Order: sequence, then structure tokens, then C-alpha cells
Amino acid sequence: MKADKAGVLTGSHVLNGNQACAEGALAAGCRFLGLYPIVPSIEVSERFLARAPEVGATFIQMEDEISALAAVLGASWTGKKSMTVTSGPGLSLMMEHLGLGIMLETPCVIADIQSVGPGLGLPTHAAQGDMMQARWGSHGDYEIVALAPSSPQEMFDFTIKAFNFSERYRIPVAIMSDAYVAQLEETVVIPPADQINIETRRYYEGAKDSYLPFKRDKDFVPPMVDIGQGYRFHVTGLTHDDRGYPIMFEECQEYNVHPLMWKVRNAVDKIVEVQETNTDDAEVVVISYGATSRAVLKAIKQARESGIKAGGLKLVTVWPFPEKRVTELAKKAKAIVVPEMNFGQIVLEVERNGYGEANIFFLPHGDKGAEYSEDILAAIKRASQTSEAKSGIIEIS
Amino acid sequence: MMETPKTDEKQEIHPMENLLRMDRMPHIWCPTCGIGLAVTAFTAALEKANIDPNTVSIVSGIGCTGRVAGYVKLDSFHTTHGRPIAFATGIKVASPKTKVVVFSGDGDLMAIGGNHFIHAARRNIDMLVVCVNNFIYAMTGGQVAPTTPLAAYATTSPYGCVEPPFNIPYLAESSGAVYVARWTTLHIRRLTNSLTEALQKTGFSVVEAISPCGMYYSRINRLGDGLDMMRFYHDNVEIRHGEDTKNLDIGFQTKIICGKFVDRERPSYNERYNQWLSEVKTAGRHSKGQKGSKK
Amino acid sequence: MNSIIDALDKGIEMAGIARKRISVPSDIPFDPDAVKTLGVDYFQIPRGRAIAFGTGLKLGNPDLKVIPVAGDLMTLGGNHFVHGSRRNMELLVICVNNFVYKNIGGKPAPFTQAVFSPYSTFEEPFNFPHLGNSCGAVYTARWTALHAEELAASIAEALNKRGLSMIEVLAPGPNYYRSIDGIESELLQFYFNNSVVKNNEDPRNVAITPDEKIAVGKFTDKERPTFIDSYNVQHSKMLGDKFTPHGSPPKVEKLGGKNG
Amino acid sequence: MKADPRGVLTGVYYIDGDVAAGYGALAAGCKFVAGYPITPSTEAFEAICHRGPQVGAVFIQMEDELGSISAIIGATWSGVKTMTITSGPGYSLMQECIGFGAMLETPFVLLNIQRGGPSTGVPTKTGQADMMQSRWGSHGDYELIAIAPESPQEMFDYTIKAFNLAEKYRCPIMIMSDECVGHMTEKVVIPEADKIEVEPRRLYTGPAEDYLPFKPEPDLVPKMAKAGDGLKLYITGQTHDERGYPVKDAEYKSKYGRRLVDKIRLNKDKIIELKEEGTDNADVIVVSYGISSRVAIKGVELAREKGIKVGTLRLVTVWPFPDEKMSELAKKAKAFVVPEINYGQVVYDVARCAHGRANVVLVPHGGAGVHNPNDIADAIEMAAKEDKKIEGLIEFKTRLEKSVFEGGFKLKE
Repeated sequence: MKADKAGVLTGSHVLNGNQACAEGALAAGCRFLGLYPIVPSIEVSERFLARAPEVGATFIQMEDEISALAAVLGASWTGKKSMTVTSGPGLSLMMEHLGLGIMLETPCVIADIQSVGPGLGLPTHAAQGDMMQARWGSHGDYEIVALAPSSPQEMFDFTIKAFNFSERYRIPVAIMSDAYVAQLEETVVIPPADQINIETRRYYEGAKDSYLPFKRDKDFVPPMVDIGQGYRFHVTGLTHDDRGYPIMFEECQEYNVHPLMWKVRNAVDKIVEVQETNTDDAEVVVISYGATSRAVLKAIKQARESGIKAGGLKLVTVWPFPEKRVTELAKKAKAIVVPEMNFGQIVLEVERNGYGEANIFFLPHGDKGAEYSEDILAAIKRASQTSEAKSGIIEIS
Repeated sequence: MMETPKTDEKQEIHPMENLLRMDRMPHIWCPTCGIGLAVTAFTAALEKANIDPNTVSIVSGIGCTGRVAGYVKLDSFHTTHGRPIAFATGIKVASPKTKVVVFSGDGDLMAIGGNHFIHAARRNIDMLVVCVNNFIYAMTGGQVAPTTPLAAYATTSPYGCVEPPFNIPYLAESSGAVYVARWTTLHIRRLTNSLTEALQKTGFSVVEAISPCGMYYSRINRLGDGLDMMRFYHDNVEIRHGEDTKNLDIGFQTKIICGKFVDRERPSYNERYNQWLSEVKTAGRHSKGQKGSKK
Repeated sequence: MNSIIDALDKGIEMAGIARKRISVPSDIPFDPDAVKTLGVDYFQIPRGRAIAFGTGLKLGNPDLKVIPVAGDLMTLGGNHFVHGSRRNMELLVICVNNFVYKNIGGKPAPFTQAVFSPYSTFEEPFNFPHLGNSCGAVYTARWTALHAEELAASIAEALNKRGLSMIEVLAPGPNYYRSIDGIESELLQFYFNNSVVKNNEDPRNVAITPDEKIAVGKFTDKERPTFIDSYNVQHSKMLGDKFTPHGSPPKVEKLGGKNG
Repeated sequence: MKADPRGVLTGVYYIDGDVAAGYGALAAGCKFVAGYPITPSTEAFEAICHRGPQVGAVFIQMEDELGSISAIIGATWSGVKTMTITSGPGYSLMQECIGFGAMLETPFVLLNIQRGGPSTGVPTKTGQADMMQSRWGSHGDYELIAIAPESPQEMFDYTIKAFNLAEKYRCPIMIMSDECVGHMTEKVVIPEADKIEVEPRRLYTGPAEDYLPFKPEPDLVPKMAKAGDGLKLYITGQTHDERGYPVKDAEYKSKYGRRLVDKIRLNKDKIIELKEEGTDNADVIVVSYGISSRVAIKGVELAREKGIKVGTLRLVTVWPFPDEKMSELAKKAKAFVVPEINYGQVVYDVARCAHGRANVVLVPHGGAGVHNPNDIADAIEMAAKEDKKIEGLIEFKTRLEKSVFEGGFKLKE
């Protein structure tokens, strides 16, 4: 389906990442924002609020992030595409309801503008320290789709993508941006509405009395209905059967929860997206995502100029992790460099999928935040010069 | 309005069958528990208030009363502990025509959900909150609740409760609720009437339904079974409509004052929102936000 | 140094409590120098958890005097506030109300175009003294940040109360949850000019409304057993000698200097 | 230092794991417990409510889990040892303050009795699906220690150990138990107080003016202080320098934030505790923790009966993860079999450290029950027979999965 014109501000605009995220949400058809203001994500809400009256979207500022996500889940069941936006501390508070969203299979989008943690950290500085949290932060087993934009344009594009994934698979989707991209002002081109593809909610169309809220289709995704249509369905966060009724024994747990993994794991090939630069002949591959991939592009160019065969793999979807592609590259390349604005998160996944085939160098959070192409260049040089095979992650201080 | 279910004449039909999930019966509540009575009162009120059940969403949290959503044949949500009001707020704001009911227990709404309770009351979100108060956390096995009377026993107050309980009507009124009533589950008709009134009201309405808990509260405190509790209510409840909410404290086995205490008008959240919407639309404030400006 | 910290400084001095006994958990970042001058232990904790954190401090060491300074209009921490009041935990809660009111006393406030108003402007804030009172706080008062003397006197008085005391301080600012340094003086002055002292007014009547002047003053001053009192009484009754009461009985200290 | 006899209930008991953990906490000198009832952890809190007032420990039932954890962090800074108790959903709520506790380098113990998830899941039955959450659940970078006991006796012993580790490394310690162990009733021997080693708090004793709350000792752990000692503490959850003052530049993140992870990573060898059996010449090594390691015993026995050389490695401390040990074993063994009550969590770290040298087989279980030992035995057999190196996790299809999805299974009404 094509996007609803009301929310699409077609044209070329200078926007920062946060504003682009709000525009992306509106273009994707998001009509409800549950929010609690937190630096550095406030501009998303501000933009959304300012545009809401003309688009016909609603919002509510709740008393905390816990209730913000709870309200988003409630709103999603009314048939409105819904999102919330936050930063690290807020994401931590949302963890319980992320689990509820998984269990109720409620489509929604959570935009996380990462800043330095833990605790209160440095609220205005960019970091990528919540990447593992998005995947593992809620209790119990779940799978999530997480996208990492690296520019305001991508904030716009990926937000639309996020809504599409969430509707397609009936899951909460995380946009893992950071304070750097969020504050960055660049030109964002918003295409006409008829050029934006929108995934519509997959509604149940059968008879009212035979509706089963969790009856899965072949992709393990159950079709949904809105409230107020006379289906009078029941959903629960407890382990449940197709009817949504709680049944608490081990067979039902298997029946209920295992498909929650499968609906993402089996669709990995459809979800995973990467962007590659010069990886065909690369000896050193730099794997990055989000803001760091900007500096990586620069470093790769410089490395090539100085004669090192460097290439880059940018993760568009960090979760699910592009396991196969990373393994392929590890086999071809001599070394992999992973720069991250944290002290080692996604690099662990790279190590796991590298199978000891290539040396793995990790470049942790540096002094310069996202702008550390020189450090990356140095890391590439060192990686290309190390000839002996080493096991484990080699950390560059 | 409601379809009459086609059945065999010989089969006995529950009078509330079209509002209850009969395929889930029997329910999990213990004998002598009062939650079932509160549900009966609610379904009766729903019929009495003449509301199309298809437009009603019911949200529950966790706990014994949290299971209500699973037994009522409406669009029903069983959510996380303490957050049904927040979840319901999302529904009401996104879909203003839906009638939202939150049906949960004292521990769920007043302890972990206290913040959402006071904030929803302040915002005056149009919803009916039915708080079944059994003075204890029963689902987890009898822990002290913020409603447990002073000196009453519970498993996490083995030497007697040391914290004074909430006066729920007073808290509801001070945070902005427009309709506040309290009944015990003995007062089934009055409870039904209050629920009917509250359903027809626009704004944040709170009905506290005091219920016996024969399995934990009465057992731990040696107060007899549910019937003894009902007798206690019969002998010790005083009905005082319009009583000042600050006089409604409940002590351990003391007099309980019931009645309708608050019935007032305040603009609801949706009304305020719509007013704001028309203001900004006329003022054209929204154009300001389109600049890519930073603070 | 801003006026709230100033008032705290004066209030502690007037209360005659050794400064080393005082802990201030807050979700508002204080300036390190200000804390040094205050001479207290300061904790900047996650948003909304000042009262819960203070509860732990107090129960861990009952000799401490704990002053949670709750910013953010107590949105996240509302639950801790109502439960702390109910328990009557011995805390002095300073509730910094940075709501930007559109109209006061029938007049429009000078600064309504908040960048991001704490609540979207169409919402109403709590009547905090009423809320606190209804849950059982033993002392409630409200001042604007410009009522320096009155605020300090209130702090001194409340510090010597046993139980949860609550002082609401109107300190409007465009900076939502960042710092209390960002007080918008023009707006604050407007609030100050449009306030009227109504000591001992029923807290029910002190909601801030568009048409009336802001009621400031002390609204509640009562006595109730604190959590620790009830805890000790109940457990002594049940356990007898097996139970050692928690904390020492309240003692009166001499007027102390800044560093106790 | 020896334990204070007041808190030690010396004797032989027949109690469940929850209660044993509660007694362990009191024996370790815990003086403040804030909790909130949540199945299946409530018994531990109840035990403390019952015994606490008799041994000088204070308890409070807070309004929610956010309140509980904030209160215990506060109480720790007032100078006492503290603990809170929860399960899955409560654990999710606590995440913000766990990171905060790590940032403040606050020693406290968090007992998580895991249950079936996600969301409300199966409250009364077991699960091990919060393991990754205990490592990654809060935002930002931090490291902490997680212990997985497998019996009520261990619940007692490792609760004491947890308190000791907390004081030693000034960091939050997670006891990642589960409903099975929590509700398992077994013999628990509580020794005399003078046989229990207790780590005292590393309190600063020098002059007040010189105190720097975050100045590291040689082992990277700073000395602790408490409120009310006139030290004019300035403690913030923001990124801070040695004085505790917030810093504004990103460079401090690498300078000061770094130590939070390094103090655990560099002391790893001293922290990690493993139980290893027959790994020297094993073809297949079963890696497990918590209740799964007890179930695995039977599976290993069955496999050994078939003549397969099986070794076992039990992770007593799951985090920090024994990277080097695992890599070493991967060089020797053909495969790892990892039974855990989730759909793959710790197995990812096993696979990571295997570096492609050994195959990794996951034996999943969704929760609400424990593994069928026959599944573990079959998985071991399958792994032993496989001579090729296989990329990616091998997920063993359990009997449960087959019966639910392939056996024409119908859920009961």
C-alpha cells in the first residue's frame, strides 16, 4: 500500500535526525505518540506534536516511560500505528512493556536515541551502549528487529521501515539511533506519498465468532483485529493458547513462545539488510552501524588511498544479526575491525560469527565520540599489518 | 442490542452469558471470594447503563482481580502488573469513542500502579476504574498491601502491618477523580447502581468494591470465612452518601463507611485536548514546528 | 547559587541540625560547589526515585535527616510520594514545581510559549499539598522560589517534624528536567506578585487555578507516628526482648555551625 | 572477617531455596531488605520479614520494584548491606536502577528467581530466560557478576558469596536462580558463625578532606563511604570523575567510564568459579548452569552408558563469562552441548568462544518445566557422531517440540 498523503511532507528539507524520525513516523502512518520527554530525544516529540493537528495524529505525554509504552501498546490495539521515543534510562524503564508487546504481539515502534550510560551518564553525548539491551533487556525469550540509522535521511527511511516490519511481523521494532545522528542537520528528501510503500496491518477477515487472536498463519504471524469491532477477544501477557486464554503448562509455553522466535528467525533473510563498501577484494573489513559508519566510510577511503584493501559492512538491521554475511566476510578477509561507541557489544556477535577465520579488532568508545575516522584508520592499518592469527577479540586502546 | 444465544431449552443459561466467557468457566477464584460478585455487578451495570458491549474495552492488571478481563466477554486485555490504567489511557486517547473500564485489585492499582492512578485522575481520563479491595495480595499468597489495615497480619507483615493503609476515595478525590464511591460486595444492588452511574459519567470514575478474601486475609487474621466477612460487612457498614472523603479511613475490623462520596464535573482529557486542538488550528501554531530549528 | 539551595542552606542553619547528618537525594543536578557550601551528602539519582532512595537512606541509618528534592513535577516519582506520605517516612520532600501556568489570578502569564512545557499546556497539574495531605503527610507548605525567608523558615520547621513533610516550591523554567538553575525570573516574579499567603488554609482549596491568586503558606501541620515508630512499636509488642528497636530515639541537637 | 552470630541460624534444616537464600542474606550480615511480592520469589522475602526483626535487619515492602531497588541503593550508601528479591517482570522494572547502581559502584545483592517469560508468562513455573538480561538489561556499558545456584544449600552458600563479592568489587551482584531451585525443598546445613567468612565493607578511614569516592585502589575498586560521616559526598549517576563530580566531556567516558567494566574484566580470574568434571579427554562437553546442570547429570549418565566420552562444565558464575577457559576446551573437544531453559542465551557466548573449533548444540526449553534428560543424552549422542564442523548454532529438536508441533498435539481446554 502507499502512504497516506496527510502525513507525508513531500519535498527537500533541512532536518536534524530527530525531526526526520518524526517525519518518517508520520509518513509511515503513525497516528499515536506516547511520550515522556528525555534528552536527547525531545525534538522527535516536539516535531510530532507540532505536526499532529494537521495530520490528525494524537499524542499523550505520560507520567513516565513505563506508562508511555503501555499507552502505545493500548493505542496500537485501537488500530492506530503507534510509537514512543526515548533514550537509555527511558528504554530501561520500558523493558517490562517491551516484553508485553512481544507477548501480545502488538506492532509498535520504539525509537531509542542513545546517549552515554550507564545510570544517568552523559545525556547529551552520543553512544551505542544500548544495542545489546534492545535484544536482551526484557526478561524471557524474545526476538526483535532493530535498525541503526546513520543520517537524518536514514532516520526518515528507517522509521518507515521500522513501522513496516512491526506490522508485518506483529512485533515491537526498535530504532537504535544516537545523540550524534539525532542532532545532525542534513538535507532530507521526502518523496511523494505514492512512492512510499507502507505495510498495512494484517487484519483478520473471517467470521466474528471464530476469531482466534493468536491463530498463526504459515509465517507464525497471527492476523489482528481492532477493538470495538464486536470480536470481543481476550489477550493476556500470560502464556496463552490460540484463543488468548492463559494456560500454564510446559506444552503451552512451547506452543506459545517458540513461534515468537521463529517468526523472526525464519524470516531473517527477508529482514536482514546490510550496506557494503568495497568488500569484494577487502583484506580488512570494518563492520559498523549507526553514527560510527559515517566515520568508517571516510577511513576506508583514506585506507584505500594509502594502499590498504579496506572495505566496510554497515549493518542496517543490527537485530537480527546478519550472521551469514559476517561469516562469509570473515572467511575472505584477513581481519575485521569493529568500531563501536561502547565497550564491546556487537563485536561479540562478530566474534561469534567469525568462527576464528579472521582476526577481530575492536575499537571502543573514544574521546571523539562519533567523529573518529583517524582512530579507525589507525585500526585498519594495524589490522592489515598483523599477520599471525589470534584468537579472541583484540582490543585497540 | 444483544443477541440472545440460541440454546437447547433444557440447558440452563447463565443470565449474563452474553457478557461472560462461559468457555472459561469455572473461574479461578476461591470459594467465598467477592470478586465474582463485583463482576456480576459490573455486567449488570453494563446492561443497565445500556451501553453497547462492542464498544467497551476492559483492561486488567495482575492479581486475582486482574483475571477479571479474562472472564468478561468484551474486548479484554490482561496486561502487566500495575499498568492497566496506563494501557487504558492509550486506548482512550487513541480511540475516544471507546468506553474504557479498568478492573483490577488494590495491590495492582494502588501499590505499583499508584502513579498511573493519580495521574489519570489528574488528567481526568474518561474511564471507569473498579478497584476490588480485599486488603491483601492474594494471588501471590497473602502479602501486605497498601490497603492492609494497621496491625493486620500478612505473610510479609508476620508481626502485624506497620503501615497505615490508603484511604482510596480520599486519594482519588485529591488527585481529581470526578466520581468516587465505595461499597462492599455485600451491597450488590448499590454497587450495581454506582457502577451504572459511573459508566454513564464522563471522566475518571473510581468505584472501590471491598471484597472478602477467605483464603488469605480472613484466614491469616482468623476472621472466619467469606460468609463471616459478609456478616461483618452487614453489621459494620454505615452508608453515608456525600461524606467528606477524609473520614473514610479503614482500620482493622472497624466500621466501614460506604456510599457515593464525589460526583462532580471537570473537563476530561479528551475535551481539553480537543479544545487545544481547535486553538492551535485557528492560531496556526503548527507551522512553527516545521522549521528545522534547534533549541 | 540559586534560591532553593540558598533557602536550604538557611533552613538547615535555622533548624540547628548538624550538616553531616543531612543527606539530599535529588534527580536535579546540583552544582558541586553548592553542595560543598551546603556541607551535606548529595546523591543525584535516576529521575523520580528521590523519595524511594531517601527511604533506603533513612531506614539504613535512622540518624540521618533526609531531604529528597524531587524535580520533574514528581511525574515519575508520584507513586513514591503517595506511598512515602502514607507510611509517614521521616523525610522532608522538596517538590520543585516547574509547571508553566498559562493564567494566574485571571491574568495571562508572561511566558507561555515554553519550548516543551512540562505537561502539554492543556493539562492541569496536581494540587500537591492536597495530594500529600490526603495520603498522610504531616506537614505541607507551598512557596515560590522568591519567598526566600518564608521558604527557609518552612524548611527549618519541617526538618524538626517527625514524618513526611512536603514543601512545594514554584520554580518555573523552560528547561524541562535539566537543572533548577534555569529558573525563568520574569515568570517567577509574576508568580510571586500574584501569590497570597494563606496559612492553615484547607489544602483542598489551594489548587492553582487560572482565576485566583496562588495560595502560598503552610497548610498542614499535624502529628502521626512515623514508619519507624510503628515498626518499633508493633515488633516490640510481638517479639518482646527478641527485637531491638530500630534507630535511636529522637534527640535534640544544639545549634551547629555549617560543618556540624 | 567472621559472620556475626546473631544473623546465623546454625543447624540443619529442611527448607526451600528461597528461604535458604533469605537465611544466607541474614548470615552474610544483610541489614536491610526492600522487596515487592512477586511469584515465585516471595518466600525469600517472607523469610526475611519473619527472621529479620529478630536479628536486627529491617525490611520494608515498597510500592513497586523500582522503589525496592532505589531504596536498597540508598540504604547501601547509608552504610548497611542490602538485598532485594524479585522475578522476571520485577527484574525488567529494576533495569534502570541496576545500571545506576553499577555507575555508583554500589554493592548490593539482587536475587532473581527466574520464571517462564516473556511478559507475565508462567509465573509459577521455572525458566532461565533472564540470563542475558542480567548481563545486558540496563542501558550503557557496565559489567557485573551473576551467580547461578543449583540447590537450596547453594542458595544459602552463594548468597553469602554474593555479598562478599559485592563488597569486594563494589558492584551489584545478581543471583540468577530459578523457580525450581527456589521452590525445591532439601537439606540445608547452616554452619556456625565462625565458619562463615564475611567480607567487610571497604570503608575509607582517612581524613575527610582527602576522600575521593571514585579513586581506585590498585585492584581498580575504590573505597566506599557512607552518608552521615561528614564527608560531604557528591554522588551522581552521571558520568563522573574521581571526586564524583559530573563531567561534561566525552573523553571522560573513556577515562572514567572505562573502569566500571575493567574492574570486573581484569579481576575475572579471581571472580569466576567453575565446576568441571571429565573434560580432559571428553569428546562432548555439556555446559550448563543452575537447575539445568542438575538435570544434565542424568543426561550425561545416559550418554556415558552408551560409551560416549562426556565432560561437564558448570558455570557457577555465569557472568563474567569464562572466555579463555571455553576457547581452551573448544580446542580439545569436538562439541559443546548447552541445555538451558530458554531458546538460546548463554549458548551464544559458548559459540562465540568456540571460535569455530567445536560444534555447539543448543538444547532449548521454553520454560515452565525442565529438560527431559533423554533430550540431553540424544543431543550429546548427535554431537558425538557429527564429525563435520558446522557453522551456526545447532538447535536440537526436543521431544517437547516434536510432540507439540508435529504430534497432532491439542491443547487442553
